[in-house]
Amino acid sequence: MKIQEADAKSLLVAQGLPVPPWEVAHTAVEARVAAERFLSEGAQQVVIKAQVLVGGRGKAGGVKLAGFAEQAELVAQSILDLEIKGIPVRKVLVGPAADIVQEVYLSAVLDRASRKILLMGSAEGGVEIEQVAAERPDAIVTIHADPLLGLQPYQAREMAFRLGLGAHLKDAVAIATGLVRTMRAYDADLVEINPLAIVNDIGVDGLVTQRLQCLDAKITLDDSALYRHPELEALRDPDEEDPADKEAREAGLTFIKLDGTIGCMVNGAGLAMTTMDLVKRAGGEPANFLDIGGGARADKVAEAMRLILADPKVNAILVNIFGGITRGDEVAKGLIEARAQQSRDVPMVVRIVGTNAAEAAILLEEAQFVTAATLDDAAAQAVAASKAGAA
Amino acid sequence: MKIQEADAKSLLVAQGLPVPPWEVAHTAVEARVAAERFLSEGAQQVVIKAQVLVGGRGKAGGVKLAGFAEQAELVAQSILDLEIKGIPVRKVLVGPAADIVQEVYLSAVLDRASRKILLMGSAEGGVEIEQVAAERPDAIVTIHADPLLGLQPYQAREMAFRLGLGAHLKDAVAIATGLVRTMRAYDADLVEINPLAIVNDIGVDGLVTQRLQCLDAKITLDDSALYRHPELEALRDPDEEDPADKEAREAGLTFIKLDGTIGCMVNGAGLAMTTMDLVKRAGGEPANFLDIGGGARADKVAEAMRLILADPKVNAILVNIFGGITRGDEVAKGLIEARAQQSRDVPMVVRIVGTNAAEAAILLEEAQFVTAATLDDAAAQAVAASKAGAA
Amino acid sequence: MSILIDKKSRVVVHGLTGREGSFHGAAMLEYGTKVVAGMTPGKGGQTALDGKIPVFDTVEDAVRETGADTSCIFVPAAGAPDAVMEAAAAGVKTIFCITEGIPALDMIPVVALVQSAGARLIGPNCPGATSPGRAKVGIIPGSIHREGRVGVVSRSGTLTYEAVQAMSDAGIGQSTCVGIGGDPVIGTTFFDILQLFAADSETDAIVLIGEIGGAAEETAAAWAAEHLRDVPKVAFIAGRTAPEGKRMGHAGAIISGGAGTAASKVAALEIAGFRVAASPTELPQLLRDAGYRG
Amino acid sequence: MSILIDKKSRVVVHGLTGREGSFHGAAMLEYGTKVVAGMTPGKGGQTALDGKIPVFDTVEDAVRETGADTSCIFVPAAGAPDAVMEAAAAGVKTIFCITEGIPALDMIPVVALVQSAGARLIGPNCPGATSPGRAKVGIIPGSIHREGRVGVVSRSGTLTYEAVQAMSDAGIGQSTCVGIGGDPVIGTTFFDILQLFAADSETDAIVLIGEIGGAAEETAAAWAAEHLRDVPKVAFIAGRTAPEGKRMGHAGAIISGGAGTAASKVAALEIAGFRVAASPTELPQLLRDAGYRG
Repeated sequence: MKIQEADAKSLLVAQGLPVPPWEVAHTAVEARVAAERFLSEGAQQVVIKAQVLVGGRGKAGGVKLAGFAEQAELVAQSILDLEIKGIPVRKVLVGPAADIVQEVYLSAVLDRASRKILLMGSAEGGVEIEQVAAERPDAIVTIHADPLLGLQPYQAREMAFRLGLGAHLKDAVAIATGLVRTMRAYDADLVEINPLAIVNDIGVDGLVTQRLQCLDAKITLDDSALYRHPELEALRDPDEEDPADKEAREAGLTFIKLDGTIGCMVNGAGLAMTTMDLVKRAGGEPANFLDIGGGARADKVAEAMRLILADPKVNAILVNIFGGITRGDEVAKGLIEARAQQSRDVPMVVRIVGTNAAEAAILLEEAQFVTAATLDDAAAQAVAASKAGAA
Repeated sequence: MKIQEADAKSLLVAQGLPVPPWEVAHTAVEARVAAERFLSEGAQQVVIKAQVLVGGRGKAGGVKLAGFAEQAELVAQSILDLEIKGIPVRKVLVGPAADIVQEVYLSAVLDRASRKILLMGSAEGGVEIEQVAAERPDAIVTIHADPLLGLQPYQAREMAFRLGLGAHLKDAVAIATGLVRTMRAYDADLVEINPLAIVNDIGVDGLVTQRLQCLDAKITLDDSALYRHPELEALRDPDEEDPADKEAREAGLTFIKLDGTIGCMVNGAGLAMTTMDLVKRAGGEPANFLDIGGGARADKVAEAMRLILADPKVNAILVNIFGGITRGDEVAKGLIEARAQQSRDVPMVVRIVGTNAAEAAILLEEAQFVTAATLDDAAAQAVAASKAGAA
Repeated sequence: MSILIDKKSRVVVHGLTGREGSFHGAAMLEYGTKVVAGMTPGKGGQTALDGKIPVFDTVEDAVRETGADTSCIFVPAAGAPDAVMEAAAAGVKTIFCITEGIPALDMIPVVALVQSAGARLIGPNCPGATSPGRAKVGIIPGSIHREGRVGVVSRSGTLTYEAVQAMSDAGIGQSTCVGIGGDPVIGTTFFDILQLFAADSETDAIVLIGEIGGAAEETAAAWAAEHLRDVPKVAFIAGRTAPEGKRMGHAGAIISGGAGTAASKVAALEIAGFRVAASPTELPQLLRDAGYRG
Repeated sequence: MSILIDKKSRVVVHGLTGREGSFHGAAMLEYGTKVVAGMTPGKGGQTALDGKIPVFDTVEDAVRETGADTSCIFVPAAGAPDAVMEAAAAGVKTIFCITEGIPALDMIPVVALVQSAGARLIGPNCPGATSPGRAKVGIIPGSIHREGRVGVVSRSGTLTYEAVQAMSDAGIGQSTCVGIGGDPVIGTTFFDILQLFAADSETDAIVLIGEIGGAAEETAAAWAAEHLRDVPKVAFIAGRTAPEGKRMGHAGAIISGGAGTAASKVAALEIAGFRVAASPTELPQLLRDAGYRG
């Protein structure tokens, strides 16, 4: 689960990491009020950042500065009017603009290859790490936390020195250690600070000191671990979750909405992806990824059908079930039930093989479903039906 | 550092372990009041236990039952009048007497040999584990916690089954896990529950249920880790610490008072024990163990001397310094300074070898100290002086 | 020989008294697998599967009493990591963890401990393995298999069944089929399984079924290019149409930062000498094209 | 050969820029030890010991730049466990931890990690080791030694000096003197050191200096009885007069539950063929009595 920058920052603050203050504004007026506050507290400028769960905000014009409150309002409005990678901007983060001396990149990430937590840093902050990785892999410092004991202080020190943060050793160690602690505290797959910056800080006495601050934050949570962090469920952003995804989640289904016309209902994630791929290969466009899981019963099948049909673009349905744990006859019953109740009539191609496929075949034939023997066939038929429907 | 049963139970309660209620009473009247409370709350009897930091309370008559409040007062008084292994009983623990169905032994202990935490259990509870270990070692179940990950749930389950607590699996697992957690939370060397008991519990509805309870608790804390648990310093029992030990501790010296007449001042723990051993071998009795530590300076030496002389039984002093980090001349200066200020005149034999021994020898000769070249000699001379003083 | 499991494997099923454990335990037994023990804390002394299989409180007991050397774990996600560690500590050498939904960070120490115990973990979130005609451990339907000499390894469940069924229908049997699991942190990777197949005298060809996410297919491909040069090898990669940044059902199936795409995997496999199918149904023909005559 | 350290050992001193580190670092250098680096985070690039020794921010840097293979740790108790792990991770093979007062539980994972890294930890709370005429690491005064062929191992500091001085005065030199430390959890035990001495071609006799607490002397004695049968071996045990239940200065020196007494250790050593001295001054004569002619 991805969470917004502002929420990620809240988690970092809860773990004791240094993050400059911020406010979240849903309107330009709210943004102006927040800007007034930060400017009155001594900020020279404020930064206004689109809160969307996709990358590339900066390039899309979603991050801007403002020097006075009225400008903040105008800038906030311009950002709130944006749509970034198809996502309308519904809120912005407002905070004091930092006086940056030096920027680095630092993240803690679950590294599949080593099966360890990886602390990753680069002295080049503020740019996308993928770009640095591709262009100058030597510029990336990688340190694996011990799989049993976690990140050790000496490892955090080494990272600090290699990022050139030796002058801020204690703070850098606390931040590096804090990233891994944050990761473990919330079961995150990724905790990324980009940039982590040395900033000039003007004290009440007018003296400038330098210190480290986490200027941006990105956290991805492990969906499998959310059950033990019920408080994090509140960070799921309803603005950016498709209502269908949410319904599916609550029904125990895995559903991802796509742009096509052919609804897919499959058991198993790999087979569901394959079904989509074969629809595409046969010349169609899948409308969704939908895994009904192992052992799905009739009621789950009916709910899955409802979700698929809720998408008005869907004009054909492909059901592909390879029974293992899942019993084919249960799925067939669910389909029959679902069709009886369904809101609109859409052509459906059903393929059920594996456990209790024979029983399923009898049920489907009685109910006059269109069936297919192979997946390739099923995809071809569904695509044909979709094209016929569109014509 | 040893702590009293009542304090150990407080730590267990803080870690969520099931301990029956108790009160600490310093007088027989307080004990009666506590007994009244527990009897009025439904206890059939109360148990009154001497709070002393030595073993064998039961055999010494320090643990008794009482069936009514007046009896509790009498029993408490009789216990408060006891002296157990030389320690006067200054307080008692009063609690409801448990209706015990079955007793087992369970402890978590730092196991030096394996360099791991050892979970140790025996289906024979309520008796001294050393006795079980000596007589029927097979009756002891030992499970080592993983040195990196700690005790795992499956290990706790295994202990529960092997102690015959399968009917109370969940609670037994929580307790076993809790012992190790307690150990780590407070840096204990030992967390012992003896007995851990299945007790009959009469509910408000009069129904009897069985559950596990920690009826006794013994915890020994790691002195080296007390610096990071300042709150535990309050559990040090002033009633049972020799005032000299306390002064020494505060001065950064290691001092243990003994019964003899020859005060010993040595640098290094092994050498300090050896010095005591040689005093004994020469026919004398050491008055103390005293390690002034490495690199001790003149002021520390003076403080050490003050501590030794505070014991009126001391009638001779043996100073044995093998300079390594410690400089012999510094010790000599400290001795000269200390003698100038000392309250009473006691014969002293000084042996200083190693770093700066030559400089020390000159200082000591000028100040007319009695010196010795070998440790054996020094011990013999100190014993002779002590005997002459006693005669 | 086959890999991982065979007729001699002695299986203890963790959670045999539960719903999934008893269903699949019975199926394993029926397939001919030596299911020798069940493990459910608190049910030690009982029996399961119609009184045929003794149940123990601890894996240690099961190992001591029945000589179990293989674990099949059906316990819920919260307890599964502990179950794996218990099996490894009790001396079980091959541990299949079928459980899905285990938090990824939980598996990090488990994988490290299992390795240091000299055991092998398959999964979690995997369907298990079948050595056709010999034994099966896990949830793969026994009926789809055919005895033979092609090694199949996959990150997926039902997709594997699809591929295996296609092979069996085409008359191509399998030495062992292994599902390694779709989670980000798994005990045994494609690379490990290819090594085992390479050393197996009864495996003559390889089918690798991957999906988007991570770089495990690429790593395995690089090794295969060098060490399985003359072995017929084919592959299928699921997720060509998957959008970036979305988890496609499996916790590990996600394209992030442009990495882990189907295209990069297909390219790596083709460079390494794999023939890559566009549909699972093409796998048998591609095996023939690659020179497999079994 | 000597054990643990010799003329070729290249030593990095952790905390070389501190008070203790600089004092003992200078003494090591003066003794002829190859002190090649200091390690103090934040002081990388500086030099220590009058500009003779470069200081690094990390042990990894020190190892890479100077080829250090031996660590001598003088950092405070709160940071010492991390220092040991850093040394082991950087590839240092022999790690002396002089620091005292480290909480015992902190050392449990450290000892396990050092072992799995294939390194050896001596201590903590130990005086170090000297191979007379070759090198010394730690805080043992160099002046007390004499080159020779007796291996000395001890849990104590100044008591060791006493014993070694007595030997040197009597004309008996040492191959290596090792203080293994007085803490309950230490990296290297009597048993380990006896094994090293047994394999050392330049060690012809053994002096073991133990004290009350634990059972390490008994364990070592049992091994020596079998494997050092014909080697002259003598011992001394401190704490015959120590009361039960009190920590005698060293965290590990405590008799508890009647176990770890001097009497039990003396008995075990005598049964194993050690001659046990009543005073350190008797050690040279007992060595002669045991047949040592060096």
